[in-house]
Amino acid sequence: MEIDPFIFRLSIFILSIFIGYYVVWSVTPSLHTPLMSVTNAISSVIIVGAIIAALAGKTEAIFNSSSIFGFLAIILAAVNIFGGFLVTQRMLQMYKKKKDKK
Amino acid sequence: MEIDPFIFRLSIFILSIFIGYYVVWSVTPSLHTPLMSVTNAISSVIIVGAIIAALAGKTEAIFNSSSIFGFLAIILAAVNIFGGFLVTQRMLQMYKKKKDKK
Amino acid sequence: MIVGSTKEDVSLEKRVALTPDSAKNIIGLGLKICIEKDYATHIGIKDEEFQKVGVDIKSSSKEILSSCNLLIKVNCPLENEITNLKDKTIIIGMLNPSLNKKKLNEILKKDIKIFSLELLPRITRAQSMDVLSSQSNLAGYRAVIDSIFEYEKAIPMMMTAAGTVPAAKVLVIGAGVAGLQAIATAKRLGAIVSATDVRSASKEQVESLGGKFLSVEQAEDMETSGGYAKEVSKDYKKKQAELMKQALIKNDIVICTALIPGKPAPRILTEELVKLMKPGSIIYDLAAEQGGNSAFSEAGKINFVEGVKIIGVKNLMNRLPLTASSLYSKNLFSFIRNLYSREKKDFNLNLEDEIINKTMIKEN
Amino acid sequence: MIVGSTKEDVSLEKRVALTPDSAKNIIGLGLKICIEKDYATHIGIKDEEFQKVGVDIKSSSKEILSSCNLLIKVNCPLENEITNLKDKTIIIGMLNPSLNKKKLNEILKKDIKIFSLELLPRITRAQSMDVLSSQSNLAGYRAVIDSIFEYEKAIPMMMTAAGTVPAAKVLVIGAGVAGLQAIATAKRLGAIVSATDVRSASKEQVESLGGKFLSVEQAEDMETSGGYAKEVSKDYKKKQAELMKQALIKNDIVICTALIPGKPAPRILTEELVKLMKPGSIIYDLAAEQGGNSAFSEAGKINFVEGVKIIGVKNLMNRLPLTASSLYSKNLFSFIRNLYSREKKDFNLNLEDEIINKTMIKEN
Amino acid sequence: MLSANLSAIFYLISGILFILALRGLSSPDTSRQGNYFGITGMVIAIIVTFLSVGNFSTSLIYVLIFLLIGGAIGAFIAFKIPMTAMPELVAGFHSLVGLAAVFVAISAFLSPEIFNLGVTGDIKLASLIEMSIGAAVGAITFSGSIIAFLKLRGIMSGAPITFFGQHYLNLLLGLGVFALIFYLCISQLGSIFWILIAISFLIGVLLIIPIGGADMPVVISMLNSYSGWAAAGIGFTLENSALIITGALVGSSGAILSYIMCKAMNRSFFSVILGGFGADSSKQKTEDKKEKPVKSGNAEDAAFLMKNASSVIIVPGYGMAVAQAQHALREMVDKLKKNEIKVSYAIHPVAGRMPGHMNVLLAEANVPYDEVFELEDINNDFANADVAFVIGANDVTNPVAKTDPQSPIFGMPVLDVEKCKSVLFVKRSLSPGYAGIDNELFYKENTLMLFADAKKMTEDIVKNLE
Amino acid sequence: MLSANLSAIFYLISGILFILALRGLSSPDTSRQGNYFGITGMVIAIIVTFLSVGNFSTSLIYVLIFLLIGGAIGAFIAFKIPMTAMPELVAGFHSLVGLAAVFVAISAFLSPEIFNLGVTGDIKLASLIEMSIGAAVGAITFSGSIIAFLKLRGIMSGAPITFFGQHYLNLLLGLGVFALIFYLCISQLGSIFWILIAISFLIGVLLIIPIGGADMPVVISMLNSYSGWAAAGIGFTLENSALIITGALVGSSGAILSYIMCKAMNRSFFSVILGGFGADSSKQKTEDKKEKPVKSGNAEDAAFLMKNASSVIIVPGYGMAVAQAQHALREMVDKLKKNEIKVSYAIHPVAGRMPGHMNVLLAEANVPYDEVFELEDINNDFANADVAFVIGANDVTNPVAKTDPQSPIFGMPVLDVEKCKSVLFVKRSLSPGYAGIDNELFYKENTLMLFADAKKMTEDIVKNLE
Ligand SMILES: NC(=O)c1ccc[n+]([C@@H]2O[C@H](COP(=O)([O-])OP(=O)(O)OC[C@H]3O[C@@H](n4cnc5c(N)ncnc54)[C@H](OP(=O)(O)O)[C@@H]3O)[C@@H](O)[C@H]2O)c1
Ligand SMILES: NC(=O)c1ccc[n+]([C@@H]2O[C@H](COP(=O)([O-])OP(=O)(O)OC[C@H]3O[C@@H](n4cnc5c(N)ncnc54)[C@H](OP(=O)(O)O)[C@@H]3O)[C@@H](O)[C@H]2O)c1
Ligand SMILES: NC(=O)c1ccc[n+]([C@@H]2O[C@H](COP(=O)([O-])OP(=O)(O)OC[C@H]3O[C@@H](n4cnc5c(N)ncnc54)[C@H](O)[C@@H]3O)[C@@H](O)[C@H]2O)c1
Ligand SMILES: NC(=O)c1ccc[n+]([C@@H]2O[C@H](COP(=O)([O-])OP(=O)(O)OC[C@H]3O[C@@H](n4cnc5c(N)ncnc54)[C@H](O)[C@@H]3O)[C@@H](O)[C@H]2O)c1
Repeated sequence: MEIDPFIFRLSIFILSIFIGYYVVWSVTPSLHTPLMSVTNAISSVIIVGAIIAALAGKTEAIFNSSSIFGFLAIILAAVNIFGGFLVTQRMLQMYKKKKDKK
Repeated sequence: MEIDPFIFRLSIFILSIFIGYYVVWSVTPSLHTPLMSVTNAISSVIIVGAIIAALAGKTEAIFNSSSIFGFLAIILAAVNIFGGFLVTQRMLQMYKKKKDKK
Repeated sequence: MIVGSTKEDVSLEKRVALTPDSAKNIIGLGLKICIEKDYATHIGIKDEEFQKVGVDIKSSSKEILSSCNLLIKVNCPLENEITNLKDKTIIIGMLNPSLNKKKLNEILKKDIKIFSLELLPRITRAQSMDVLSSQSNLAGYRAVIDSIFEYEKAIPMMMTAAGTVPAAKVLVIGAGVAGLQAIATAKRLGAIVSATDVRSASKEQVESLGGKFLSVEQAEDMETSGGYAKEVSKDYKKKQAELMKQALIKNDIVICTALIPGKPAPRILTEELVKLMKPGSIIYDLAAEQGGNSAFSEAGKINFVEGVKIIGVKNLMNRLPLTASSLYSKNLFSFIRNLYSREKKDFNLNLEDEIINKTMIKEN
Repeated sequence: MIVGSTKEDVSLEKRVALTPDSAKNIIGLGLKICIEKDYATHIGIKDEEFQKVGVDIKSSSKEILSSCNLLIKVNCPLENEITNLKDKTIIIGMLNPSLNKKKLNEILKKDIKIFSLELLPRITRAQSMDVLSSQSNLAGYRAVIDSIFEYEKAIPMMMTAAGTVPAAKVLVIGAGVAGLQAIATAKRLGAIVSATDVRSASKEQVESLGGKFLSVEQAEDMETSGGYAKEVSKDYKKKQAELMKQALIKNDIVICTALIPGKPAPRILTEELVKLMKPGSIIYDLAAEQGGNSAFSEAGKINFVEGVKIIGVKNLMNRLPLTASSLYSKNLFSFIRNLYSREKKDFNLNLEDEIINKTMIKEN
Repeated sequence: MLSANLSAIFYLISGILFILALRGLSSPDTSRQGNYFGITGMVIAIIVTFLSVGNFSTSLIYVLIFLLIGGAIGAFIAFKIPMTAMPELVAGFHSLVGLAAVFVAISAFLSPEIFNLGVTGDIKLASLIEMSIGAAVGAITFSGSIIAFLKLRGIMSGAPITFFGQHYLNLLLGLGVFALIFYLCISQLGSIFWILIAISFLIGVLLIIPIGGADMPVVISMLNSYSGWAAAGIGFTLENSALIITGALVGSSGAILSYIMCKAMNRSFFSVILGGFGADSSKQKTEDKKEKPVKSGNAEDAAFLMKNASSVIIVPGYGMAVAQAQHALREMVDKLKKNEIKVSYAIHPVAGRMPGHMNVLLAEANVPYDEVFELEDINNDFANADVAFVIGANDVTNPVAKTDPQSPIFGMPVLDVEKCKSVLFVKRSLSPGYAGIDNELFYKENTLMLFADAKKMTEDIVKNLE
Repeated sequence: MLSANLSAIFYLISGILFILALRGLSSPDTSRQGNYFGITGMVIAIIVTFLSVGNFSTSLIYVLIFLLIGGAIGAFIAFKIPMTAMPELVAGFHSLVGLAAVFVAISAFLSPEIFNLGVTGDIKLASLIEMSIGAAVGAITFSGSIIAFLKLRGIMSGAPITFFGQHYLNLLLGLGVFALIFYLCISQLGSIFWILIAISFLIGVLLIIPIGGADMPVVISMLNSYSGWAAAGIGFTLENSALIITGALVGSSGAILSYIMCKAMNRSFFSVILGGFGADSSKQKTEDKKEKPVKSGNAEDAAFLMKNASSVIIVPGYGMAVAQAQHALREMVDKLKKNEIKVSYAIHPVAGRMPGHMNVLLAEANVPYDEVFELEDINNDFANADVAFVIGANDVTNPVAKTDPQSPIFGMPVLDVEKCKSVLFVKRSLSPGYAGIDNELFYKENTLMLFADAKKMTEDIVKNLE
C-alpha cells in the first residue's frame, strides 16, 4: 500500500503555493520591486535541471544534442542568478543608505 | 533511487509549519478567540488515528486492548469536533448579528 | 411659598437674578414667583416673556418685598428695600459679605436668613450652584475680548502679500477658572498663550488647553485642600518676579486673574515690571476690585504708563449681562432646589447640609 | 531723491504712511526720507526709532513739502499742505479720488503726479501693493472683534455646570477679502458661521474656512473678469431677500461687507429684514461709508432698532492703527520699488506699466 | 476500499481545507465561511478514513455510536456554555485532544501490526520514536490543559504556584523523557512506554501550575500548539498526511499566536512558556490589580467593537484635553461615520477643568455643534447605544454619584454610560480622576479598559478602523 | 555521490531558504538578510545537484565554465544597469528563465533516459505532460518577457497593439496547446513537441502586445509568476522538490503580487492579465495625459520618500483649505517628526484666497508658530531639503513667475520648491490654480504627482507612515 511519490510532490506543490500567497501579502509595498527581482533570481533554480541535463549524459560525448541544451540553459540561468541577486543587493543597499543618513 | 516517503512527509510537515505561521499573522486580533477555538476543533483530526485504531483490528474481537483505546479516543475527539466547530459558529454568529443590525 | 425678585440698581448692575428659563424651573418646583415691572427690559427681556411662564408682575418693589418668602437678588438689597423686608424672609444672592457687613448685619436683626452664594463650598454637589465658577468663567472670556478690543494690533498671525503680521503674545497670570477660560479664548483667536500659577496642578490644566506654562522653579505647591491658592513666601515672590521679567518683555497682553480667597489679590506686577512692557501693550487686571495684581491698576479705570494700557476691571459682567444672568439664574435655581422641600412645601434650612450651612451668613 | 511724509490729521486718521521698517527698506533703495516731528508718537512709535534707521526728522510740514520729490500719505493731503506743495512732486496715497475730486484737481493744476493706490489693478504682480486687500483683511478681522465686543452674550458654546451657553450664530454678507477674514475670525472664536455672496467662486472659499455658504438658488455668477461683483438683477434681489429672511431670524451677529466697485454698496438688509432679528442682535456694517448694506446703518453711528444694534463703521482702521500702518507702509514700499529706477536714480513713470498707468490720477 | 493514493489525495484535500479554514478567520466577513471549510475538511477526513480502512463490520457501528455519543456531548456543551466561559472551554477541549493522541499512540504501541509499524516488540524505529513523541506531547497537553481549565474555572486558585527547584525539576523530567524514549527504542519495553506517559502527565502539570491567571490566554494558545505537535507526531506514525499537515498547522499557528499575544500584553514569550519564570511578575501584577479583575483590550478590539456598532456615544473628559486627543478623536469619528455609524458627543457640564473645556477643544477640532449634546439631552440615549467611548473622562461617569450618599460626588448628575452595551474607557491606568475616588465602572462586565495615552490610543484605533 | 534521500533533504532546505528569502522582504530591515538566504539556497541547490549527479568528469569543468560565463555577464549587467532601468531589467531576466526552462524541457525530451523518464519514444505519460507544460509555459514566459522588455526599453512602442479577433486567436491558440499536448502523449512524436514550443512562443507575444505601457509592472510580475510555474513543471518532470517548491512559491507570489498591484492601481486584474481587454482603457489614458508625461505616485510612495528624508518642507495652498486637510496634515507632520525628520511649513504670502488663509487653518490644527515660515525666511532652505510636500498649492510654486515676463503671474515671488531633491504635489488633477496657468513643475524629473483629494491623500500617507 505504498503511496505514489507524485502525490507527495503534489502536496508539496500545493503547500508551497499557499506559502507564496502569504509571503507576498506580508511584504511592504515599498519593497515590491526588490521582491520582484528576488523572486526572479530565485526562479533560476531551474539551473538544477540545466546541470542535470548537461552533466548526466555519457562522459564520452560531452556535447550531445541534449546536453547542449543543458549547457545553454546553464548560461541563461547563471546570468539570471548572478544578475538577479546582485541587482537586488544594489537596490536594498540604496534603501539602507537613505536610512543611515539620518 | 527512490526517495524515502518520510522525507516527503518531512517536507510537508515543514511547509505546513510555514503556512501556520503566516496564517496566524494575517488574522485580525479581534478574531483570536474564534481562531483558537477553530484550531482546537481542527486538531481533533486525531480522530483519523482513533478510527484506524478502533477499526483495524480483527473483526472477531471488537474490543481488544488496542481498539478500546481507539474507541475512547473517538469519543474524546468527537466531543471536540462537534463542540469546537459549534462553539466557533456561535461566536462568529455573534459577530455577524451586530453587523446585520445596521 | 412665593419667590420674589426686585430690580437691581441698573446703573451699576445689569445682570438679573431671574430669567424666564429658570423662572419656569422654579415654578416647576411648586413655587410662585413675582417680580418687579420692567425687571429685565434693559437687557432685552420683556415682561411678557416672564408672564408667559407664569410669573406675576408687580408694579412696585414694595409689593414684592412684603409678600415674598424668598427674595433672590444679584447684589445686596438696596437700602430702601431693606426697610421694606418682612420677617422670616430668606434672601439669596451674591451679597459680598465682607464688603456689605454693615448692611447685612442690619438685615440679620430682623428674623431673616441670608445666603450668600460666594461662600459655597467647592464640593462636587455644589458645582451647579457655583456662582464663582459660572461668573469667573465668563469673566475670563470677556477679559480677552475686551483686551483685544483695546489692543491696537491684530492678534492672529497672518502671512500676507503686504508682509507678516506676527501673532500677539498673551500672558495669563493665575490659571483658575477665569484664567483657563482666558487662555482658551486667546488661543482660539490665534495668540501665543502662556500662563503661570502657584498651584502645580494648573500646569497640566494650562497645557490641556494648548497654553504654555511658566513655572516658578523649585516651588512648593501652593494649593489649599479646598483647591484655592495660599499666599506665597518672599522667596517665591522673588523668583516669580524674575520669571515675570522675562515674560513681560515678550508679551503683548497680560491678563491678571490671580486671587487668594479672603485676602487682597497678590501684587504680582510691580511698577518696574509694568514699565518693562513694550508701548502699546495691555494689562487687563481682573483682580482690580480685590486690589489688583498689577501696579497702576484701578478698578473701573484705564491708566497709561509709558505706553502701556493698564485696564482695571469693574463690573465686568455688565458687558455680558445676558449670558451672565442666565448662568447666575440657573445657579440660583439649583440652590433653591436644594433648599426647598417639595413634601413639606417649605424651605428646609437643614444645617447639616454643608451647602446650606456654609453659605448662610451668621451675625458677627 | 527725497521721500517725505507729513502727519495726518490725527483726530481722523491714526494710521501713518511710514513705519521704521519700511523706512529702512525705502532707504535701502537708495532714497532719502524726511518726516515731520512726532510723526507717529500717537501710536507709540517714537521719532528715535525712525532716526535709528536713517530718517531725517523735520520740525514742520512745510520744510518737508518744500524739499521732497515724493510725498507719501495715508489720506489726501490737507488743505494747507496743498498750498505748500512744490512742482514736480509725486504723491502716493489712498486718496479716494471719487470723494476728493476737487482737491485732487486742484493739486493736478501744479505739475504734480498723483497715484492713488485704491486704483491698483488686481493682477498678481500688484498683490504686494494692494492696499485694498491689506486693509480689508484687517477690517474683516476687526469687524468681528468689535461686534463681539458689543454683543452682550458670549460667542462660543460652553456646556457648564450652570447650563449650556449656546454658540452665537454669525452671518457674513459678502465674502470678499474682508468677509473671508471675518468668517475665519468668527469661526475661530467658536461661532457658527454662514456667509453669502453673489460670486459663485466664493462658495468654495467660504467652505475652505469652515463656514457654511448660503447660496441664492439658480443664480448666475455675478463675477466680473476683474474678480469683483456686478450689480444684481431684481429677481436675484428678491431671492436673496427670501434667503436673508430665513437667515436673519436665526443669526445673532451680521457682518456686512458687500461692495460693488464704483457703485454705492448694495442694500441687502431692508428695514423689514432688520426688524426680523432678535433683540440684542448686532448688525455690523463695514459698507456704511459706501452707503451701507443694511437699513438704519449710518457711518460712525450706532443705531438701535427694536433691540437690534446697527453699527455703521467709519475709519475702522483707527482701531488697529499699528498693524494697518505697517501693512499699508509695506504696500507703499512695494509701489515705490516698482516706480523708482536705481540705475537712473529717479522715478520712472513708465505708463506702459499697467500698475503705474492705472493708479495715476488724470485730471477730469 | 479506497486505494492508498486516492485516500492520500483526499487527506491532502482535507488538509488544504483546514488551511482555508484558518485563512477565513483573517476577516470577520469570511470567518464563518472558514468555519465551514474546517467542518468540510473534518468530514472528508473521517469518511476517507472509514473507506480506506474498509472494515465495514459491526465495529463500524460501534465507531459510529461512539462518534455520536461524543458528538452529542460536544454539541451539548457548545450550546450550553455561556460565552464568557470561552477560555476555559477551549482549555477543556484541548485536554481531550491531548488524551486522544495519547490513546491512539497507546493503541499503536499495543498493536503495531494494524498500523503497519512492525510487530509488538519490534516496532520500526522511526515509528517508535514518532509515537512516543506523540504520546508524550499528548500527555503534556492533556494534563496541562486540565490545570489551565481548573485555574480558569476558579476551581484551582489562579495564583501561580511555585516552589524551590521547580525549574531544575522540570529540566530533569524533560531530560528524563528523552532518556526514556532512547531506552524504549533499544528495549521496546512496554513498561517504559507507560512510564514515559506518566512522566509526561506530570510535566504538563508542572509546566502550568506556576503560570498566573493573567497569562492563561497565552497558555491556552500554547497548549493548542502542543496538541498540534502531538497530532503531527501521530501523523508521522500513521503515515497520514492529513494529520501531518493539520498538526503542523495547528502547532505552528498556536505557537505564533501565543507569541503575538505575549507581545500585545508586553510579556516575555519565554518566561510565559517556560512557566515558572513568569511567576515573579505575575505575582506583582495581581497585587497591583487590587484584586478586582478588569478587562483590558487594545486598539484593535476597540475598533472592532465600534465598527460593528450602529451607534456610538463619545464621552470626552479631562484626559482628552491633557492628551490633546481632540483631533485624533475627530478623525476617528469621521471614520465611524463613513461606516454609517451614528456618533454623538456627550458633554458633561463639569467635564474637564474649566466650564466649557470640552467645547473649546471640540470646536478646535471642528466637531459640528449639532453632534454635541449636553447631559440632559443625551443621557437617555445611552441605553440604546451600542458603545460608549469614554476618552479621558472618569468622575463624570462614576455611578457612585447616584448610589452612595457618602461619596464626595454624590448628587452630581452623571452620564449613564454603563447603560450602553459596551463601554470603552480610554485612560492610562486605573487611577482616579479629580475627585480622587475609584470608579466601579472599570470592573463591570461590559467595560473594556483601553490603557494608553488618549491620543495614542485614538490614533491606533483610527488605524484599525480601515 | 549523494544519496537520493540526502539530496532530497538538501533540496528541501534550499526550498526553505527561498521561502525565508521572500519573507525577509517583508520589512526593509530584514530585506538584505533575505537576499542572503536566497543566495545560500541557490548555492546549496547547485552544489547538491553537482554531488547528486556525481559525474566529476571533464563535463563538470565545462559546466563550471558556462556557469561562470553566465555569472560574469549577469554580474556585469547588474553593476552597469542604472537603477531607473530596473523594470526592463527584470523583464529581460525573466525571458532568460523562461528560455532556460524550455531548454531543460527539450533536453529531457531528447534524452529522457538520463532523467529516468523512460526512453525516447516512450516517455512516461506523467513526465511527458509535465515537461510539455513546463516547455509551453517557459516559452510563453520567454517571448512575453521579450516583448515587455522591448516595450519598456522604448524599442517597441508602449502603446497597446490590438487587432480584430485577437481574443479569439488567443483562445484558439490556447486550445491548440492543449490539443497538441494531448496528441503528443498519444504519439510521442518529436515534431509535435517542437510545434508546441513554437505556438507557445507565439502566444507569449500575442499576450503581451495588447498591454499598454502603464500596466507593464503588473505584466512583469505576472511573467514572473509564469516563470515560476514553468520551473514547477520542470520540477515535477525531474522529480526535484527544490524546483517544485520554488516554482510554486514564485508562481503564486508573482500572481498575487500582480493582483495586489492591480488593486493598488485600481485596474481589473483579469483585463490586465488577459491582455487585450486592457486596451481600451489604456488608450484613453494616454489621451488624457496631454502628451507631457507626469510621474504619478500613491500614498505609499510618498510615505516612503518622506520617511527616508531628513528634512521636509510643507507648502500648503488653497487646495488644503478646500479639502480641510489641515488636521490630517498636522498628524502627518507629527508622524514625521517622530521619525526625527525636520519639518517646516513654508507659507507663501498669497497662498489661499485671503490674506493669512493658511495661518488660520494651521493655527486651528495647532501647528506651532515656530514651524511656520514666510517666503523670504524659508526660500533658501528648499535647496537643502529632501522633500517639498506641496499640498493643494499651485500658483505659488510656479517657476514661470520667475522666468516668463508674458505670464500673468510674472514678478510674483514664488517658493523655490523645485530645488528640493523631490517634490510631491498633492492635487486632484493637472488643472491649473487661481491664475489659470499650467505649472511646468508637474512634469519635472524630480516631481511626483499625488492625484487625490488633499485630505484623503494625507490620511493615506499617515497610514503608510507607520
Ligand atoms: N469643568 C469644571 O469647571 C471643573 C473645574 C474643576 C474641577 N472639575 C472636576 O473635574 C472632574 C472632571 O471629570 P472628568 O471625567 O472630565 O475628568 P476626571 O474625572 O478628572 O478624569 C480624567 C481622567 O483622564 C485620565 N487621563 C489623564 N490624562 C490622560 C491622558 N493623557 N490620556 C488618557 N487618559 C488621561 C485620567 O486617568 P489616568 O491617569 O488613568 O490616565 C483621569 O482619570 C470632575 O470631578 C469635576 O468636578 C471640573
Ligand atoms: N491670498 C490671497 O489673498 C489671495 C486672494 C485672491 C487670490 N489669490 C490667488 O490665489 C492663488 C493662491 O495660490 P495657491 O497655490 O494657494 O492656490 P492655487 O494656485 O489656486 O492652487 C490650488 C490648487 O489646489 C488644488 N485643489 C483644490 N481643491 C483641492 C482638494 N480638495 N484636494 C487637493 N487639491 C485641491 C487645485 O488643483 P486640482 O483642481 O487639480 O485639485 C489647485 O490647483 C494665487 O494665484 C493668488 O494670487 C490669493
Ligand atoms: N470642585 C469643583 O467643582 C470646582 C469648581 C470650580 C473651580 N474649582 C477649582 O478651584 C480652584 C480655584 O479656582 P478659582 O478660579 O476660583 O480661583 P481664584 O479665583 O481664587 O484664583 C485664581 C487663580 O489665581 C491663582 N493665584 C493665586 N495667587 C497667585 C500668585 N501669587 N501667582 C500666580 N497665581 C496665583 C490661583 O492659584 C488660582 O488658580 C481651581 O483649582 C479650580 O479648578 C473646583
Ligand atoms: N488677484 C488678486 O491677487 C486678488 C487680490 C485680492 C482680492 N482678489 C479678489 O477680488 C475679489 C473681490 O474682493 P474684494 O474683497 O476686494 O471685493 P469687494 O470689497 O469689492 O466686495 C466684497 C464682496 O461683496 C460681494 N458682493 C457684492 N455685491 C453683493 C451682493 N449684492 N450680495 C452679496 N455679496 C455681494 C462681492 O462679491 C465681494 O465678494 C475676490 O474674488 C478676491 O479673491 C484678488
